[in-house]
Amino acid sequence: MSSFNDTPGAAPVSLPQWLRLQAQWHGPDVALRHKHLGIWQVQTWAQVADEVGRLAAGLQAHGFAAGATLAILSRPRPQALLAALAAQWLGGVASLFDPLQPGAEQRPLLAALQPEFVLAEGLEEVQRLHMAQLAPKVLIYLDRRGLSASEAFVEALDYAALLACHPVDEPGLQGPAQHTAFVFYREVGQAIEEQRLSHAELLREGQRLVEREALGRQEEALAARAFASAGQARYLLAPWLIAGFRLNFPENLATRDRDRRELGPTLVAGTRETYTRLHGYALERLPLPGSWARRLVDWALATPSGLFQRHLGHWLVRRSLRDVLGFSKTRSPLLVGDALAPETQAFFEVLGVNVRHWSDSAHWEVPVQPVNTITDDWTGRQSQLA
Amino acid sequence: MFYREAGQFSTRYAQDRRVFALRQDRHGLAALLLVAFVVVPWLGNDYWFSAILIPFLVLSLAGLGLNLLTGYAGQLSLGSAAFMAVGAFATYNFEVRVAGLPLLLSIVLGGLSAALVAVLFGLPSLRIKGFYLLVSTLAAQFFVTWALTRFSWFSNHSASGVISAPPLEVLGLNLDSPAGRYLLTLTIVVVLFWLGKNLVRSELGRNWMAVRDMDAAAAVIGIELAKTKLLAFAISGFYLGIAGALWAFAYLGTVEPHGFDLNRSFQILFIIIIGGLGSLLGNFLGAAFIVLFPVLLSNLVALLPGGLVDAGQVENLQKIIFGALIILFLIKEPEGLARLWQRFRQRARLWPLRY
Amino acid sequence: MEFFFEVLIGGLLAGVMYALVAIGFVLIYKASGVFNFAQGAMVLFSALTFVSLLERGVPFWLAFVISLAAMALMAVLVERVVLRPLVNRSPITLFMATLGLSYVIEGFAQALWGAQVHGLELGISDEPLELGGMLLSQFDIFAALTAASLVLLLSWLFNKTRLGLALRAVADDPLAALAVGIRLQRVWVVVWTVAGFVGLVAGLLWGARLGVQFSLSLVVLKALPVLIIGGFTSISGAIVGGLIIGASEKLAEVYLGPFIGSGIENWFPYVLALLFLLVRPAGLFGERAIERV
Amino acid sequence: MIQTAATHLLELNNISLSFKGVKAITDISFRVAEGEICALIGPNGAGKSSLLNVISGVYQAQEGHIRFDRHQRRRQRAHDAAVQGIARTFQNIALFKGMSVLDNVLTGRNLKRRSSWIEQALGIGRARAEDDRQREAAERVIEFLHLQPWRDVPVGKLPYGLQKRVELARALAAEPRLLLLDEPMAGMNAEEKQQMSRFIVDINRELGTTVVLIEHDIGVVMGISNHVVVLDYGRKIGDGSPEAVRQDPEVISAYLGTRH
Repeated sequence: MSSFNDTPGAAPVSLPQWLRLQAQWHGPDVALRHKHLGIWQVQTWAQVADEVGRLAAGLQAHGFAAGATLAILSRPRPQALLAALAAQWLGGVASLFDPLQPGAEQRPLLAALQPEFVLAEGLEEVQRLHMAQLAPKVLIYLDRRGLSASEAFVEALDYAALLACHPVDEPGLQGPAQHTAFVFYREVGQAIEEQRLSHAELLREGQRLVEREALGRQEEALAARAFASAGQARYLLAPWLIAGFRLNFPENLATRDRDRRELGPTLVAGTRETYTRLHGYALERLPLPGSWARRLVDWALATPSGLFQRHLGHWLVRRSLRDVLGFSKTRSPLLVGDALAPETQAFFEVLGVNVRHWSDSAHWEVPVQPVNTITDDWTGRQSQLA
Repeated sequence: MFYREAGQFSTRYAQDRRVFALRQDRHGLAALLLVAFVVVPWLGNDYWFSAILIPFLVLSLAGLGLNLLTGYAGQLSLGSAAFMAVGAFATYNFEVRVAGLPLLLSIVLGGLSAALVAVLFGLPSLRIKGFYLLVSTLAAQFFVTWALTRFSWFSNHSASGVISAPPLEVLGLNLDSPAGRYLLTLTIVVVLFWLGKNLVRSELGRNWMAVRDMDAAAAVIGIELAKTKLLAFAISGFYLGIAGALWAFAYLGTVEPHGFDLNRSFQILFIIIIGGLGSLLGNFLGAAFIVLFPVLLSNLVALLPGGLVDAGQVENLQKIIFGALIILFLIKEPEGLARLWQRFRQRARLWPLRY
Repeated sequence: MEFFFEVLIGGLLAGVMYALVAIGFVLIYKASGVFNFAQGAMVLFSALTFVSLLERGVPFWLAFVISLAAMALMAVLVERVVLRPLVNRSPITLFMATLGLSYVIEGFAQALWGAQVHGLELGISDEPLELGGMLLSQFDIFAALTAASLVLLLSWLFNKTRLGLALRAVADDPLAALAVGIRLQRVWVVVWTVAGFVGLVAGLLWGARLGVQFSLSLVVLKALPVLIIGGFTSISGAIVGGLIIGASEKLAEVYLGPFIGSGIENWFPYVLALLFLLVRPAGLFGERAIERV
Repeated sequence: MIQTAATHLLELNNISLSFKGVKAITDISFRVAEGEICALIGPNGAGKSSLLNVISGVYQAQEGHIRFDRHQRRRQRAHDAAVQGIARTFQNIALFKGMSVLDNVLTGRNLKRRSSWIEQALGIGRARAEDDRQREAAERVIEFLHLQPWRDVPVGKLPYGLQKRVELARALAAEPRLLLLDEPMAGMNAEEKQQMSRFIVDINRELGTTVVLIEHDIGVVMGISNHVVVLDYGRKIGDGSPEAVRQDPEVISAYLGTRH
């Protein structure tokens, strides 16, 4: 199943190494899809590895070295993901921030962290940095639109321009597996807490998931909303690199439901919000109460008792409802983080989608040292414990 | 509820442009064609071929011809039958006057002649719109039938201007049998509908609809109204011409100019109103209705106890119901039967959700 | 020369008939913006009703009144069943609706009264009358006079009565008319009734000529070029247009016929109308609106 | 006169227009610099729309002439204007209601077509490759104006504000050098207005398109335009930078004083 078996000699110990391995063994296979300009734009493993390599080179050229942190403020987009990998490629750390979080909550966080290297998606994100009085050493943007006006723009770098550099080949060897891959921050009252994920931990968790869910190359995964979360890194990114399946990005938040149906993912790693929202989405669109159609639907969705109800209900309602929601191919519906409300769990249960819960073993701690310098002993400890 | 769409997505624009984007639809169409080309000729009897299927196909084609002009390009026409007549008589003349000209080729040439005539009578559309255009198309209607009866040359000097079908032979195989004529018609209709589908989805098709929906805006964004309208007339004429040829030779066998009178034009207009303006499927639905409805009605009347409705009244009854239906459709479903189908399909794709 | 004038006069008198049908057209177009293709069917229906009543021994005036009542009833039905549901739809849609309507009316008329030709004798001798060296049919003159008086009646109706006022208001600006409390529906009913009445008269005159039969409903096809030339919105235009068409088609038949063949009166009016259009797109009396964008 | 140094893309000289003897525009002249956003303001019936119609070739001026880029002209068809690179939107939306958003945008690109209709109908030759290019270009416009969620919706079914945006998209798809917007924000709420102004500014900045727009909301006008021309009763009564115009007493008395 997982390409772990067909790796020669030593197994990769970091995410970038897995990436390089996938590129070596399955270069032409599809690694990423992004719904953009009306169609699903495809990137192969080879292309992904190459782009990450170039990015790494670009970052290096601007002084990004092992141990540095790249703060990423972007919606789920391939570029954001590749940038994170590029940072790790150089032995650095990626720190993800969700731009959909209210700026008010994020501002103090960013202000306190004062990251030196920042990737911001576009104008809004850049403005958010400004409000946090951030003056990063290096500012990279994905979408230049409207930026020409803002003053921060002067020294900012275009993601596309970074790609011009020549790829660095020897990836991620600048550091043992205990190196931190991702770090997440949150503010609790006045204190700032951090959560560090080492390559080793990610790979271990990922490997566990891959084996438990028997994930293979043929999986289609949808990277939806909760991008900037540890769970996403654990249960989507790591397995993606290990099992070598396809990671898909919707066109944008407004179209994600349509996109999910188009794509028909086999692996869905969602949070409680994801499933709750979908449940609501379905409920508000079901036939109006009182109509014969609604009675039929309710009858079919009632926990099937008789053989008759099970089969007829399946063919008339459940089968198509599952398809409309984009779950008709889903093998591994995963829930990361908090548990689902019972009715939501039940709703998907009836559709034959039994959402499996993976508790996000989050270790939030108050940083031992100033956050913009790296310490690895903590994560090291973690890996020994496990 | 029969649609499973998950996993059907396009990674290239070509896939996205496909006429039938969904696998289920493609399979359905394939099955339909299989039935039409293999099962039907094998099972069908002569009555069905000659009295139902062939006229149905030909009228669908004629409907498409008018629909391109009226439903897509928004140019109202009451002269459809005239262009059919031109097609029929031109084909006939190519057959009798040019020795050894293959049948299909002379049919195409017939279509082209009809296209020419259509362009001629379409010229006024460059200056006039709406009802005013009716005059031009009616002029075509009356002038053509007059000319064809008046000058016996067109009917090769046959008495009373009746022309009769040449032997229907394509690539050496004889198609004079009902089944043969059915297959000939079916093939031509399928090809022309495929072409029509491409047309309406192409730049030209969009320009037509632009002119239909708001010609002032169309001009402002750089669409050449004259070219667009005239092409609509030409292509519509081409389709109607070929339909006329098939009507004459594959369906009736012999025909005179008055077989293509104003009522025929109305009939075709009704086809697209009932079937659906600006829809390809609609032409089939409308034609099926027009062909089957009288049959059904007369059968129904036959069922009634004798003398309740005498045969003479059936025709009047037909007229009344037809007229009433037209009004009903214009009020209730201006986009015709096709719209009903589309709506059902939309629901089916989203079932059990509402939107 | 006499011959020319006889042809001309004959044509003009035929034109009077066209004009009569066209007037019915104009009335409805002005009041409800509907391009009423069913006008011909109305002519047929009214005339057919009238003669069939006569044949069943109903006295002339009673028959006339009954036919008129029938037309009024039809007007009400049309307004209820066709116009009201289709209010503020595109003109093309309304036109196609009247196409359907004409089918209904024709079918109904024939189902009711049968399809055979009915002779109609209005009791006016068709003796030729010597006038200034020309032979004119008395009947034609009678027809012309009837038409003339009808037009006078109509113009009185529209210029002197409250109804006329309302109608002109509606014709100018339906919304404004509504605003000042004119009931559109009622105006429509009245107008369609009046159009029916005009149709009846036209039907009788034609019927007396060629017998009352289905072909009556085809006059509508002649009315179209008349309207093109006269303009859809002008009664006087309809009259002038009718005369032009009538005269020109007869002259063409007589003088061009020999060269390009008989029966050209079937299409000549349309070609003529087309020529007019290319020169004067709004007809002789019509108003052309500037397109505002 | 402003920016005489800058190259002028559009130049109106003594334009006069009248309908059936009624003067709509009297002897108006002004110049629009390449790359600026120029606002036409003035009370209703001041002749703003008529002027836009003259520039885009919908109406023909009786007197005066227009210079666009290098083309000097008195009268021209709307089609020629489009060919020269002038695109526009209409005061009351003039979309093709029967067609989807994508199709409407695609119609905007019809002048970019090279392959013949026959090639397209038979799907041969350069037609297919061109279809891809056209679609991609249209999609870029759709993305630029954030219309992705409505790509396949018939425009007739869209709310007013969105229809305005689609019409802008259609004009933009033609890759115009001059964009004429006739009250792009009429009947919009504050939020929609702000978004629309954002789009207009982006178009001007990112794509370098010169914009001439008619707008009643003075706040918006002063906010986004760098050149204002004031009309009143078909005459020009003010012309200059927003600040200059705001000071101009004649303008104040004629317009700014009285809200419309």
